[in-house]
Amino acid sequence: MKKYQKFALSLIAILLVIAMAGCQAKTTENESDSAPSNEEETTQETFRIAVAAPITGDNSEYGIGFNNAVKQMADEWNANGGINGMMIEVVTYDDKNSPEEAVAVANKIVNDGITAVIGHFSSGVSMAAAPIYVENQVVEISPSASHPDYSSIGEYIFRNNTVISHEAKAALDIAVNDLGKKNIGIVSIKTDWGVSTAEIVTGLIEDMADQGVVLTAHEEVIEGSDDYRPAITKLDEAGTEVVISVGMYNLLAPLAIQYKEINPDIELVGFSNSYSQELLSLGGEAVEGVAFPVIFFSESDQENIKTFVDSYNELYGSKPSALTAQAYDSAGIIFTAVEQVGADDPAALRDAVAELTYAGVTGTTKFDENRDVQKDFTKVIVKDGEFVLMNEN
Amino acid sequence: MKKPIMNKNILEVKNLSLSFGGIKAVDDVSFNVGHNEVVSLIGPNGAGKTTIFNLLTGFYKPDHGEIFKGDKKLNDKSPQEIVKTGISRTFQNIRLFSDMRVIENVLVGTHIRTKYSLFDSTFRTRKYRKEEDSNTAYAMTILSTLGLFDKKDQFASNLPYGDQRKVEIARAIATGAELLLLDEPAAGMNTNESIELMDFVKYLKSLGFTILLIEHDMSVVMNISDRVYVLDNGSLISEGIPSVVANDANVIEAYLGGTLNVNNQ
Amino acid sequence: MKKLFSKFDFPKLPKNDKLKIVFLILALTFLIALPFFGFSNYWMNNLVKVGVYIVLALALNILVGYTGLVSLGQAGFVAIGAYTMTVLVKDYQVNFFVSVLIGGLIAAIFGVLLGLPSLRVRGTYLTLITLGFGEIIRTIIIVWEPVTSGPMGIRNIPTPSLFGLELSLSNGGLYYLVLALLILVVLFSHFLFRSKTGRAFRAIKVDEPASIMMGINTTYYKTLAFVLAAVISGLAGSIYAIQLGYIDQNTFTFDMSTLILSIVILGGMGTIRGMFIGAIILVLLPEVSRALMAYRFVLYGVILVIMMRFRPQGILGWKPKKPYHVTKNARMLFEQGHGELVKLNISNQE
Amino acid sequence: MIVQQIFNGLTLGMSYALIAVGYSMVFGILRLVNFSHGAIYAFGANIVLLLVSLELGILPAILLGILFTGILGIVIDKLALEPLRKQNAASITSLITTIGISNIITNLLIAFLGSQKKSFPTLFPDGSITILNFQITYTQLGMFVVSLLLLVALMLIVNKTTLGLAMRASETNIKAAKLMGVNVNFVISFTFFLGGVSAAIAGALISSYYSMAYPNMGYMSGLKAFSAAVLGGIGSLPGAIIGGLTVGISESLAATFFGSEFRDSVAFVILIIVLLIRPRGFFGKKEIKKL
Repeated sequence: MKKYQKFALSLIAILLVIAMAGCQAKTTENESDSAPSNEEETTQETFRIAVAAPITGDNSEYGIGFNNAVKQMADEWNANGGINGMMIEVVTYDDKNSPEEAVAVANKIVNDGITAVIGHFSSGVSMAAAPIYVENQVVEISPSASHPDYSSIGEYIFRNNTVISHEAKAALDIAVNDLGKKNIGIVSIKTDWGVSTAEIVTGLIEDMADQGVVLTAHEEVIEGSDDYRPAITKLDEAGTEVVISVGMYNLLAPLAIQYKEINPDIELVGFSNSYSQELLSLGGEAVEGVAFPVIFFSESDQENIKTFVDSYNELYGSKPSALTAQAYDSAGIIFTAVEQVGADDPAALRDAVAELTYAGVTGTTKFDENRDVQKDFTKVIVKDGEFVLMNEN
Repeated sequence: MKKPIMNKNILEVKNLSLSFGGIKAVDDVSFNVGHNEVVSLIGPNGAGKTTIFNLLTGFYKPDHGEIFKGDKKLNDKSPQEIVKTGISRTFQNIRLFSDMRVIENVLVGTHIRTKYSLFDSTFRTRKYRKEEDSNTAYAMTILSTLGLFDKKDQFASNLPYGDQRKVEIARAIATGAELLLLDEPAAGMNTNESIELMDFVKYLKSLGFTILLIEHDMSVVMNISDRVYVLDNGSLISEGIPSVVANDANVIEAYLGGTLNVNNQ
Repeated sequence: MKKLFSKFDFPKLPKNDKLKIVFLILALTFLIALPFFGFSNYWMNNLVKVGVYIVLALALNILVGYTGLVSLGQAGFVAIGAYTMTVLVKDYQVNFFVSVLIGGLIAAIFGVLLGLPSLRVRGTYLTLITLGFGEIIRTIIIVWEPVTSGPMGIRNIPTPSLFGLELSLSNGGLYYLVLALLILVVLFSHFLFRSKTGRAFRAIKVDEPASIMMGINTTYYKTLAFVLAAVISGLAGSIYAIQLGYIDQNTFTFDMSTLILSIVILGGMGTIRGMFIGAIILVLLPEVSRALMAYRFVLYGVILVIMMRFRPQGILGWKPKKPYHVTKNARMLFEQGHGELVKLNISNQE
Repeated sequence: MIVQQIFNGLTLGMSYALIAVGYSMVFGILRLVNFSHGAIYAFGANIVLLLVSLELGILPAILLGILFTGILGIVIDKLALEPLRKQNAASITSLITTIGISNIITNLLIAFLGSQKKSFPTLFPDGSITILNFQITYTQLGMFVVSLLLLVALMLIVNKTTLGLAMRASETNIKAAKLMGVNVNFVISFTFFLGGVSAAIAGALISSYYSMAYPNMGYMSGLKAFSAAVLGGIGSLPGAIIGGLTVGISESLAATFFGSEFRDSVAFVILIIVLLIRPRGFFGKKEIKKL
């Protein structure tokens, strides 16, 4: 009998925990007025924007960055009386950077009656969720998705991040012209983004064959694996002088560390999504001299950038990465659009976003007919554990 | 049921030998069991009795010798095939399907005699219902014959020891076996229980079954066995009718002078 | 008319189970009516997901619950079903339902491949092989790019349509698709349990040597168990793919396999009812506790540990109390003294 | 190049071996696959990193971390597994429990430390020595030596001490050991302690080898290490080493000749083949078929 009492107790315990979990969910939803019931009247005095990004799991640092940036932008607007009096409410959804979760999250966002989303992080995940947003007229701006097909999924799908090809050109330009190397190796992560980017880079290298540029080796690695030595050994045997790392900082940093053990004077070039403080903390001395093209540079002396970086640093104790800055601007774009046309008509909101020309911390943003953006790149290099502009040395 | 030829033994074992890594577990053993006989294999623990059962049921393969069921040679048959020839066994340490009901245990026994396919059972075809019903009826018949009918819905693990023994036998019968190999059925029973069990064995004989019995306690089997084979260290040391065997010097030697009261009625 | 009915023996229940029938009917009507309560896509999505996992649990239940073979590679079968369906529909314009069946078939083939080792390997080692199988399938997905398009995954999986009616999430069609599969699998499991095959499975689970001695071809039945589990998982897999609209190798991880196993154990292995409660708890928990972020998987772990500690047989894992159901016909045969023992052995006595 | 790759593989393999011994020892005694061991290993690495960040100095931090992880091992056993043994539950019950535990540990780590990869201090001087035109970094060398020492130490404990004797006794027959007055529960706790310790050491070494640590690091390495343990013959320490090295080398060779995407499943392919040909692994004891 005692056993059954124990069992009953534990069962009750479980139920309590679940209930608590439920309540927790409820309360937070209420904070964010997402209970569909009181949606009607709430939409009058508050505008709710969703951040859908990895808050836990791989790449969570990016998702948290998005969330911070959007919150910051929202607070700035709210400080000035919100959007035409509407207070802004940021609702965060964790998609663990998994397509599976993203689909659930997207449905939940629609369910919660939210009409604008900043996210998702990776192209694959964004593209899994996008159809749901299109179907339900939710404006999605991804600050990071860079897969060519992403924005073509639907009218409501925007990308505030440059398409790979331009970035790839810029990266290659650093390798060949700034670093003056000809034997280029590629290490790419095996994700949709990594594979397509690697393809483009390879193509560009072939085009530069006349300048004597050669592709020594191309190694694909699984995202999240920690041991790149087999790949490095192969690259090194092939006489690579500069490695283009097609991946986030969590590829670039360990790659640099492990490569420099074998060949201290190897050069590495990254992509803008590896431009984040974590690169420095994780890579340490190894990432010294690593360069990449960015459309946002936190050390820049432009006024608006300074203020953004400083207040971000104040709020969250770190410097915003390029993608974070793009999230910040994306939020700004949504709010401005809402200011123009209000929040009640998603179609109008979508058109407003499409038409808008927005001057933000990542330069002037104007979506083209494919709902993509063009931006100019600045070249950044790591010097004495700091990011500095390349031409400034 | 095929008509057996009476003058032929139901089981015939010739020069059976098996050794594990040099140790001869069974050494050149020959014996036979006639129709509707109760034959006992006795001998001290470790004499190789259970090993012989494992050989008879195809669980082990003999190094030498031959095993015949009627005129079928069993040496290289799989356990499943051997069961089909009409031999079924029980185990020294009862091995019932504990989380199945008594009747289900017996129904498992009917497995090899059941013809219907997974398709039949999935779509509940006539064939399925016909066979399943007759099997169920058959199982119930066995249970009632062995006086277990009112326990048919209990779970095997909840039954008292003696009943579990009986269920195991019922399960063996359900395979359609005519030859039952009982491995120390009286093990772990007090005197009264084992006497009751021996009567039960007699009853089985009266039903027409042939029984090969393993026992290490001679006194138990003496009054029910038609014939007795005595094993020691894997080889036969004596055989014959109980009274003769009981007074055999070798046997007494093997039991280290263990007192043998033959006539315990 | 009567004749046609008599062909099939619908699960007949004793009188004292009238309530059960009523309950079943109510439950069924409830399930059918569910979409009309106007759930949002989000909740329809959750419902479908739960449905899929119940089916997956029922599949694994045949392995673990009936036959006692622990598999940690179920995700592999799900993946095979999902990818086969998707590729056939997308690249070869095969009809959805045909593709689903082919998916099940291919899963079955892998089921045989995975079942055969049970001839040599037992217990934990077999479990380990299934685990390896799951991981290898994932690698195949990554590597076989021409077909699976590798880590890019397959996007925009078309929603199937039946007689021109689209079976989408929003119109509840997908829900009914899952419900249909679920009902079929439940009936199958139910009928399987009361059959030669089911009994052979359960016998093997408790005591393999003893079942060999009962003349059961254990290798055959263990392989069969794997095949059945594989087919059902494969079928569920293709529906899951439809629901997600996107699949890649990370959809079918070790975590999925453990989730399915946890559902079976938590609900009560060997039972059908258990799979429902198990799936509802373990699938919906992360949803309702979304706000707990990382902690919701801590919670998931805690529940598993507590349950195993205090109720290892699972929430609904009790043994049936009502007597073994004997059909009228069987009882009649018995009373007529059909299959009398003496009749069986008379031959030996003459 | 192949030689170089084999060397990479050896170092990798050593790390697997270190994790594998944990699985091996526990399975040896309890016949239980401790699926939480991967998480314990991750815990070890992250706790060491945490302590390092508290400026305790590297060595004390590591020692403390090892101690904590060892204790964690005991706690897991006492809290979750011993009760199950008491009510001698089915092995599947314990299996699910360990899966649950692994969930708890990993996600608590994520909740408190965040899931991102964090830089882990290097324990060995940078640079490398070059022996006939292929390079071994000091880290690789250090890892190799330390792992070897640890494994030797473990073997001495198991084979030379009375406690080890008790462990082996419980391995061969837990009931008999009980009857012989061996305090089996203590032995088991001790085993879990050793498992935790070796996992923590593995965590520290491997993290410094890759110069990073993160909560999810135990997932794949855990699975691979376990297959390494089975490969070598679960329950045997030399087996764990051989198994680990086999997995490590074949993995980096596969990465070289087929490409990195194959590496994760090599371990399992080999495992399946070995299990089919020789179910008890390289060094496993043969179990006699009995009725």
